[in-house]
Amino acid sequence: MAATACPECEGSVELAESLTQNEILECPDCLSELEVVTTNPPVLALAPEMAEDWGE
Amino acid sequence: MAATACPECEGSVELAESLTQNEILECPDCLSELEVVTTNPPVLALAPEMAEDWGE
Amino acid sequence: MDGLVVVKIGGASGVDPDGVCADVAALVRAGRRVVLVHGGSAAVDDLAARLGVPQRHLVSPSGVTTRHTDAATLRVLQLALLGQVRPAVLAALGRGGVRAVGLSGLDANLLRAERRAAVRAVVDGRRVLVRDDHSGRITSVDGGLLRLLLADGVTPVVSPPAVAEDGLPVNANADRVAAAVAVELGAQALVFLTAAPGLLADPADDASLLAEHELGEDTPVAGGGMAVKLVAAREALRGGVRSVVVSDGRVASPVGRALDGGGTRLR
Amino acid sequence: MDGLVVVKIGGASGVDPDGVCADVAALVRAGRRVVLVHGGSAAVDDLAARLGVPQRHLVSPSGVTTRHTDAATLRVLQLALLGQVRPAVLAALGRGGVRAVGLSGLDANLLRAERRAAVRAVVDGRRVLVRDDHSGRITSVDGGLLRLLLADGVTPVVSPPAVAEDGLPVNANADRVAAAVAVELGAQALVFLTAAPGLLADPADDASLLAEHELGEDTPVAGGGMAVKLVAAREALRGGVRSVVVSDGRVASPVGRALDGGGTRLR
Ligand SMILES: [Zn+2]
Ligand SMILES: [Zn+2]
Repeated sequence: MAATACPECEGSVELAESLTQNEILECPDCLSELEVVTTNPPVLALAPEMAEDWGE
Repeated sequence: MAATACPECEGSVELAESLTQNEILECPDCLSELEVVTTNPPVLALAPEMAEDWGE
Repeated sequence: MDGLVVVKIGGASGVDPDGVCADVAALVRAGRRVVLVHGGSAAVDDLAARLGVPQRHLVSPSGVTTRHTDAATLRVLQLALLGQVRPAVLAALGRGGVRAVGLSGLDANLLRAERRAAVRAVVDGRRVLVRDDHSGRITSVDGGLLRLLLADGVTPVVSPPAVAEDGLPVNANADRVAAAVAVELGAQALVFLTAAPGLLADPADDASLLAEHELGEDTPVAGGGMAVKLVAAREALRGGVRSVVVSDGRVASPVGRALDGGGTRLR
Repeated sequence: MDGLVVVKIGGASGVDPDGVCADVAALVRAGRRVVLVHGGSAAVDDLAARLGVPQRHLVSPSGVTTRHTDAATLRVLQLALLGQVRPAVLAALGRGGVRAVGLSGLDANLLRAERRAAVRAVVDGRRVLVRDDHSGRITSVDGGLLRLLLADGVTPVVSPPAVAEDGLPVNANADRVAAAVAVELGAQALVFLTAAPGLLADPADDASLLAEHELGEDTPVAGGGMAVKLVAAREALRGGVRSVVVSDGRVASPVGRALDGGGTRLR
């Protein structure tokens, strides 16, 4: 399983075989939410913080 | 060629082999505009008078 | 605004807009001031199918499902709401003798919204950020335009979309639009007409209608459209609207009945 | 209304609505009062093709061609004009800082029309009465609603359809809607923006632009949309509109240019 560095704490984040664009992962070290910005090569960025707000 | 009576003057109006619904004919006697209201049997009625008024 | 009623009619099948419009017309003739707000998800789905525009839905991490408004769907939504549902409502009101004027968020920027630039959703079991969603949350309503028209005897008919900071349209939930309009105008009552008798203790039993429901209590029916209605109801109540009712849109005189104690009053 | 300009923008390809809206926005910011009227036949044709609704045309006994607005086409027309063309115009004006409000004939019965219950046409060489055409001739414009909005600083954007005696929508030619609005409001000027420099002595030669043209003289170009514009221009002039201009909608500042002597002034 591949891994890459957390952009927040530089800890190691393991990556599944198949990544999806815009998927959200959690850093096991700092618990940051990370967005998959590109899949090949895998690049992670801190996901924007947002309140959940729904309704069509 | 078939013929039918003009609803206005009761003169004879000749009918083409193939009539079209809502077609306009002219009575040769009284010059009324006549609308084909049904085709089988052919029934004629006085066409409504209207100014031409166009524009999409 | 004293005696003003905001009525939200849905797009669900079963609710007859002509019947609602006839009832609204009777209220207006009797001197009530009314603002009508409509959605039209069934019309959007139908037109999307005719145009071959695939419809996707987003499931929030907490399980709420909403329409994924991508660029093509936003165009279909405007076609269906502004070019089909609203003209039918306006014509029905006009036949009832009501001077009704349709307004969407694009008219004089009536409804301003903050676009959700990224929406957290669960797709195929994975948490993702959806970045092509053109929907947003209402941030302000131009009450001045509505008051100008109401004072002239006009009944406004308000539709999504709203307009975002960049001047482009964004989808907005019509229930929450209705709540925002009711709050801005200081409405006396906000009525949500649905294809159900109101809030039911047992969703399978129409006879289990709750006459009242305190928001924050365990909500018996949290699924689908009702959940968003409860969110909108809370916004309206917090904003000072005295009476918020979810009531049956399928009966005769649906608005009159809702104002006379029909349906479920939310607190 | 002193200084009021009614601007008709067409749906023909080549005229950029964003450019026109930016120009209108500049005029409004400079203190001009403007009413915009739009059609959108290209958008109707396009949407009809996408929805598989066949489009037919009627040829009058004297050779004028118009759209046959059967029931399905009337629905497509409302979708395209009210759900696509108008929202784009409103959004463009909003981005230019203009408070614009869209109104069709269905809004407070703004545009009343007499439906043509039967239209004389030539089909396959035969004279017939077409009885399923949903179009009509404007009989009145509710100037009160337009004046209310204009006095509040709002720029009305007016679209077909109109509403018939039975409260149902009917197609109405947007050029003639513009003329009727200009007459009702006592507009100072009526500007028709087209995808041509104006009226040309030789249709093949853009340099043959006529600066002025007296209606009733032999009209050099009687074909297609220009013929109806001349009918509409006559209605406006007879109704007291001082300046009626057909001008190029494809250039920069198209309205400003038309008001400054561009295009063809009709008398
Ligand atoms: Zn980390
Ligand atoms: Zn005869």
